[in-house]
Amino acid sequence: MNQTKVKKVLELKHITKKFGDFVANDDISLTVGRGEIHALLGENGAGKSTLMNVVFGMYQPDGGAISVYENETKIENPNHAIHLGIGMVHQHFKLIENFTVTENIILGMEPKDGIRINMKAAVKEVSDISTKYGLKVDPTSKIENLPVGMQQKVEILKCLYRGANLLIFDEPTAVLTPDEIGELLQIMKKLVAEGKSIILITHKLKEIMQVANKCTVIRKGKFIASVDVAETNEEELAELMVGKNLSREIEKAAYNPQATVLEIKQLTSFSASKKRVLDDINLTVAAGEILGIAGVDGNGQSELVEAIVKMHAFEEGDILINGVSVKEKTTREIYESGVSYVPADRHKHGLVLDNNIAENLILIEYYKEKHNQGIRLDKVRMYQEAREAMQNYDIRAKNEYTVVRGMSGGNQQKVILSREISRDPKLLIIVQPTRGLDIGAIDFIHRQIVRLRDKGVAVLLVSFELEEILTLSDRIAIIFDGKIVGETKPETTTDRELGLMMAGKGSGEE
Amino acid sequence: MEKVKKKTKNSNVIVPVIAVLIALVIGAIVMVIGGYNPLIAYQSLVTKVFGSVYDIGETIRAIIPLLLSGLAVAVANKAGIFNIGVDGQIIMGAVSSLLVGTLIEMPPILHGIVAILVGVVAGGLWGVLVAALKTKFGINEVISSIMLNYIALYFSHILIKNFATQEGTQRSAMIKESAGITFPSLNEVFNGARIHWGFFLVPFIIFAFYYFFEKTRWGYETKVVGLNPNAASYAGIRVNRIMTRTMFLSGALGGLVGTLDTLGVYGYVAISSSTSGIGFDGVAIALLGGNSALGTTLSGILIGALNYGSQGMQFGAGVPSEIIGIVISLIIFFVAAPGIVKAALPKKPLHKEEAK
Amino acid sequence: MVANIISGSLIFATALLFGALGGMLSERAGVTNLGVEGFMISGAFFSAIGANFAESMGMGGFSPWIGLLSAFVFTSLFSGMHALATLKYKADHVISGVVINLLAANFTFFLVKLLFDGAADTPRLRNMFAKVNIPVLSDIPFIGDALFRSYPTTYLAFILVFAIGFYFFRTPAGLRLRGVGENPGSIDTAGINVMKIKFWAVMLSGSISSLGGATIVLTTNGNFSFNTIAGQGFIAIAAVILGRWNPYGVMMGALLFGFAQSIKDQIQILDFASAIPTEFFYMLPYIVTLLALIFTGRKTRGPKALGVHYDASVR
Amino acid sequence: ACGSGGSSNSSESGTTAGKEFKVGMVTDLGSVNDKSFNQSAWEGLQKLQADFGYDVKYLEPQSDAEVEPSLLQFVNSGTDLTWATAATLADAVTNIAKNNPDAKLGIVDADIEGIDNIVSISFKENEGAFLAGIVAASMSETDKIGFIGGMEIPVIQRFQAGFEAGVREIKPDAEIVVNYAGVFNRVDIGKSAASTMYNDGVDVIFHAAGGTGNGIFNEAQERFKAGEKVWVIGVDKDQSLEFGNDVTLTSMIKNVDNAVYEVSKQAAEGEFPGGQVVRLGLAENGVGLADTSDINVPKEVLDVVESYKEKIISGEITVPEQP
Ligand SMILES: Nc1ncnc2c1ncn2[C@@H]1O[C@H](COP(=O)(O)OP(=O)(O)OP(=O)(O)O)[C@@H](O)[C@H]1O
Ligand SMILES: Nc1ncnc2c1ncn2[C@@H]1O[C@H](COP(=O)(O)OP(=O)(O)OP(=O)(O)O)[C@@H](O)[C@H]1O
Ligand SMILES: [Mg+2]
Ligand SMILES: [Mg+2]
Repeated sequence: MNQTKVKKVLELKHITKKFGDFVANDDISLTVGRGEIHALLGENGAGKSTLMNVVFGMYQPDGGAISVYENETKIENPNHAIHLGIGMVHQHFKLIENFTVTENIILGMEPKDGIRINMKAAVKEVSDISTKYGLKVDPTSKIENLPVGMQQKVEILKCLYRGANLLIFDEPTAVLTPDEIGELLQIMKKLVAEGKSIILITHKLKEIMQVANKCTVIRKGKFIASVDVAETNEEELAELMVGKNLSREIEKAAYNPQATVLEIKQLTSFSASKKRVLDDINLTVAAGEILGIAGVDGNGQSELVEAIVKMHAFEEGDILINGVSVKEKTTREIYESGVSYVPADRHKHGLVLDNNIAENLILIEYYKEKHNQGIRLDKVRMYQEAREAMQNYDIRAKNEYTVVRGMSGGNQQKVILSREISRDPKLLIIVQPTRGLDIGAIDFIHRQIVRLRDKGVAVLLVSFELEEILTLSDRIAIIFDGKIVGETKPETTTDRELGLMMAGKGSGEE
Repeated sequence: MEKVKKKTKNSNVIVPVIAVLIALVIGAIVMVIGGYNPLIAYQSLVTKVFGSVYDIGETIRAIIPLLLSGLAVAVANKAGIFNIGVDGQIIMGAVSSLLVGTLIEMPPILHGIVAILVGVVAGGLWGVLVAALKTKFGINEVISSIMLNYIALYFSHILIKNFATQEGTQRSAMIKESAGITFPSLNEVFNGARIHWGFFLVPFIIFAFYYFFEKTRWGYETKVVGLNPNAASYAGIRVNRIMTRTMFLSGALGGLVGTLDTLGVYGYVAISSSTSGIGFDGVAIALLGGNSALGTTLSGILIGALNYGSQGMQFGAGVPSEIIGIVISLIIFFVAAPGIVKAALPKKPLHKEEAK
Repeated sequence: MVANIISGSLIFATALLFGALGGMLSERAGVTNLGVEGFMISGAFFSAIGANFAESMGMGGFSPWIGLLSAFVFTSLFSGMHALATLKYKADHVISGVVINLLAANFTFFLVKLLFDGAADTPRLRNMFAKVNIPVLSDIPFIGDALFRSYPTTYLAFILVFAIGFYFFRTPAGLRLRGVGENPGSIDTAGINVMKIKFWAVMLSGSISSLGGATIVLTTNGNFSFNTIAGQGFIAIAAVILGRWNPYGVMMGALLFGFAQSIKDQIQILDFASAIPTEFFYMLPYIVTLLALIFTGRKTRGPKALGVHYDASVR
Repeated sequence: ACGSGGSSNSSESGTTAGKEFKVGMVTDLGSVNDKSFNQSAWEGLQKLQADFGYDVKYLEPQSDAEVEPSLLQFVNSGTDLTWATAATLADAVTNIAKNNPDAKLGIVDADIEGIDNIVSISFKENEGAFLAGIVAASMSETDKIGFIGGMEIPVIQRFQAGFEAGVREIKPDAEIVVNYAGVFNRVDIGKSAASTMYNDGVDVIFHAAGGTGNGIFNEAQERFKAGEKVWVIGVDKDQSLEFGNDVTLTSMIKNVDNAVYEVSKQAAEGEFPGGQVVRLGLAENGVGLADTSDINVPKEVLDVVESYKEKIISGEITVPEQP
């Protein structure tokens, strides 16, 4: 088989995959050609990841066939897929955090010296590949010390190290900063120029327009269309994806800030290892405005937000909510003073995955009188309110007894959002509210945020997505290395300008 | 160890029943191999458990500590803490109630109540020590509770030797009669079986356990802490405080075990060179019962009865009591891995015959 | 006297070290191992049986080695159960460990009664391991007495520490094993069979732990009875946690216990000792451990995927 | 197959025909084959069966709480005499005896006085240990002598007291090193304790530490093989039978089997010594040194032992019970 001559690198024919009675992939076909970037588009839960897991040998299809290099093949397991030249970058990175970059990359194909790993050779090989493809990483640093963007490069290097010719990227940009996204798209172009092929799953239409050659759209497990990207536009793709016309404009009332709700004064704090993580931060958020915090992940955002709710201790400065310092207060008392907080990590903080929807909805206020009758929780009311919340916030699940773990990310996020909004906050702190969600869900959540702001709630929005910051914020503060390095307004700035500031003022590129 | 959760819960009623049956059959096979008669053995087991009012009373008496110990482990599990230190908490409960029962003069009944309370609190505080080591110093509860078990054991010896010695014996002095918590009249009805206050306390505790975890906000927050401590602290729940409180409750149940046995069964505390092991049985019982009130109760009853009945097997059929130990471990094994039971069953289950 | 303490510490530490190394191995592969006690009981039992058999075959001084080997081989009965339950049938690791402990105890006691006519212990071995003096080294003043006059099993245990250290941190297989305990998904997507690694780790875990039980029988006890192993398996688990799942750390943990245990005898023969309640000396090893944890402690982080069932289709 | 009498709820298959004398025995938490007390008592019962065809049976309770039900199992199944073979069972025996005035019970190693249906057998360990002390002191070359006890409890302290008194009698200046292991069942701890003592210059160790004591023999044997000469004095039974004569100097024995045998026989003959405490010391041949002592102990020493034995029996010497 001469792999360089064939045109079709991968062909999926009528793939069907069921989970029990549920059909996740229903008769899906698509073809990926050599040197092609093939986008895969679909709502949350449409079946994209499932389909790719079938290609990578993690799942066996219940029907249909797969051809690799025009040979029909049953892909037994990931090992088999790797041998066939398929590599996959999973959305949730499959990296071992306390291993080094090199150790992660060589796993399974370790260069040997007798019975030992030849670590020198490994490090050299890794740096060779990384220079060849322009994926700069330090082969000896530990994964846990690397920012996400770097981690992703490691994932790509893993595939390349294994000689992958077809790379599958499952939502690679969801966690990246604008700069990193730009860089990644460049890398992809470089890879296809080298003769590799790519399948790209993303919810961001702009990216598809930028790099993809073809785009296959699936909806609720079914194949909808395969289109040439050159012959389509964002609106058409969005419509194919959700099956109806989406208005993408969000209407905002005129900017009308009122009294200051949140005031942060000279806030300084240190990490456990005595590193200065917040450095003299001064910020205010007024009622009726959205302050966006732009910045690359890991520059102090989470500490800042957690300091406000007393999950992170701070040493100097003060935080006032409606003029009252949080210093002497507990997390619960801060919430009681009118703060709602949507955390960045819904699985780690926002939800108790093994509890059901109703139980998650009372997570913050379960102890309050309204939820209790004497010493017992008022479960009748709890489930009643859950039913209402599910309707008001379009939470899609079988019923209010559904355990949250099995729900899609978007619906999980809606559970948190409805809980936090229904508490009638004066200050809403919301971090990465739409990470990994599809357009429909994003739109819904954005509208909810704006609605609150219009109602006079002070909103502190932290996001790594510039687009999100730009569409929602009234004012934007840029955080870098624990400091606020600039403040601006969305009308008077651009992606590029913001990007530079987020990278620490200097030039983003070297 | 963090994930002790409710994994056994998915198994329906069928699996445990079949697990028990298979385990008994395997036990029988082992007996045959060993040259014993399994029929007589099982018959004597049943006789021993149900054979007379005395035995019924004693069976319940044997069940009580195991069941309570299971609940003690289950309580901690709910908050994500793996308490294998119940043995130590039992000792602390026992020795504290003993001291109250021997050193202090009080009117009957009141004396018993006070002794129980002191024992329960002592066990609880011993549990709190585990929580404190965990929350203050980040020490894994498995290590600390193992260490504390031994420390409690020898500490109790010091206490007994210094404050409640009984010359010439390997045990403490007897508690004062006023501290006893038996029902002399009921004991007579049960032909001398050691019926004590625990018989009436335990149903109440089972219900309280159920009510606490299924109905109250305190149960709710405890379970949140157990399922996701990060989410709990995000929600403003003071995780350390809940863990401490839960370990108090868990230790208190352990303390109660020691208290009831001391005041209601023995009347003394023995100077023994090892811990009772009831706490470890409790781990098995809680896990078998899926940490729920009902499950733990049922598994406590089952294991307690089998344990007690095993003496009958030895008497009636000469079968070593280890056989029952084997049967018990197999039951737990099969319930924990229901796949094995299902694999062992004929492919088409019973329904088929009924359908025909 | 210091040399005595060190030499005593080594001997007490040996059994714990085997138990702990075994426990660590399986936990590093993500399978919680609360069954160390059971594995040690099994090891003690089978080593007694094996050595006895070898004696009866006239193998004399070689029979302890047969005992060691029997422990290693036959304990796979129990480690196989643990592997089957946790890996194939997805039983909770902790429950399975508890079952192993219960089953090993009851099964071996039952067999002893059955095989030896109702006896409570196996017949006394005539041939046990004798201390071996390492030539030259054992003649070094002080150090020789402290370190180089010991049982073969002690040397074996400490060699094993370094062997496992080498395996963990220098070989491909070790890299993969550690990876499995941290993030099996990563290993799986690298095309490596996760279950196979876990399976062998659990199997070896049982066998290595069993050597701890065998050590007790073959160096100190000379036979197996129902209290030959009385909680040492749990102390071994404590040593694993104390040593943070690192072979060298585990070694230090086991040595700490050994030290605390042997110092008790040394102190007790001193004159002032009579003023202190004896029980205090019994508590000493456990108090020392707690103090060690308090001062070195803080967060002990185990392998990240410890106790979690791996299933490629669950994220 | 249930009994014919009606009151019996025994499910055993044997005969309940009436004539046969039935003796039961409940062990402490050890096993009946513990090479010590339980076993010795059981051997006494087995001898009864061999000699007179009595029906004998035992139960091994698994926890303290099971002791009473086990005793009752015998009592209720019409057993004529039920033995409890340890001091720890005394409370249970007293209880059962009070509630079942028709039952006959016996207890070994405890003093229960004044209850008509209980006979107690107890031993003057201090007297036997005194003789062991004489031997130890006479044989020691280093004049450093060890005692290792299981737990620091009154019975064991009696051993210690007698032993120390015996040693002092011969060598008032000898150093006596005492170690309490804290457990009766940890061989490794016994071994380590012995190792420490031998290293310290002790050359004779007397133990009263149950299974823990096995470790002392193991340590001594190891040293013997390495060419060192050290001694152990065994306890309860003639331990040279198990551990050989290389290291076993002598053993201080308690004749449990004889005592049980004799008292059971009396009961069968209708002369049950109820309410009494049969206290067995040197005079009653309840304690003493093992017959095999002459293998390692020279005749001169044994003669000295014999002379002290007579002085104790005659009351000329009273052996202390407290160290
Ligand atoms: N292991 C599984 N068991 C049962 N159902 C599953 C499983 N994995 C996925 N599903 C179901 O299959 C459907 C498709 O899931 P998939 O992960 O492929 O969606 P997706 O298109 O990747 O969504 P997203 O955009 O959120 O990544 C979902 O509705 C989900 O409920
Ligand atoms: N165990 C499961 N059972 C049922 N559905 C599941 C399960 N796990 C995930 N899903 C479904 O898979 C879909 C994707 O979920 P989610 O967005 O959280 O994962 P993802 O981020 O897309 O993961 P991936 O890296 O595979 O793309 C959701 O619709 C969710 O309902
Ligand atoms: Mg997906
Ligand atoms: Mg997704």
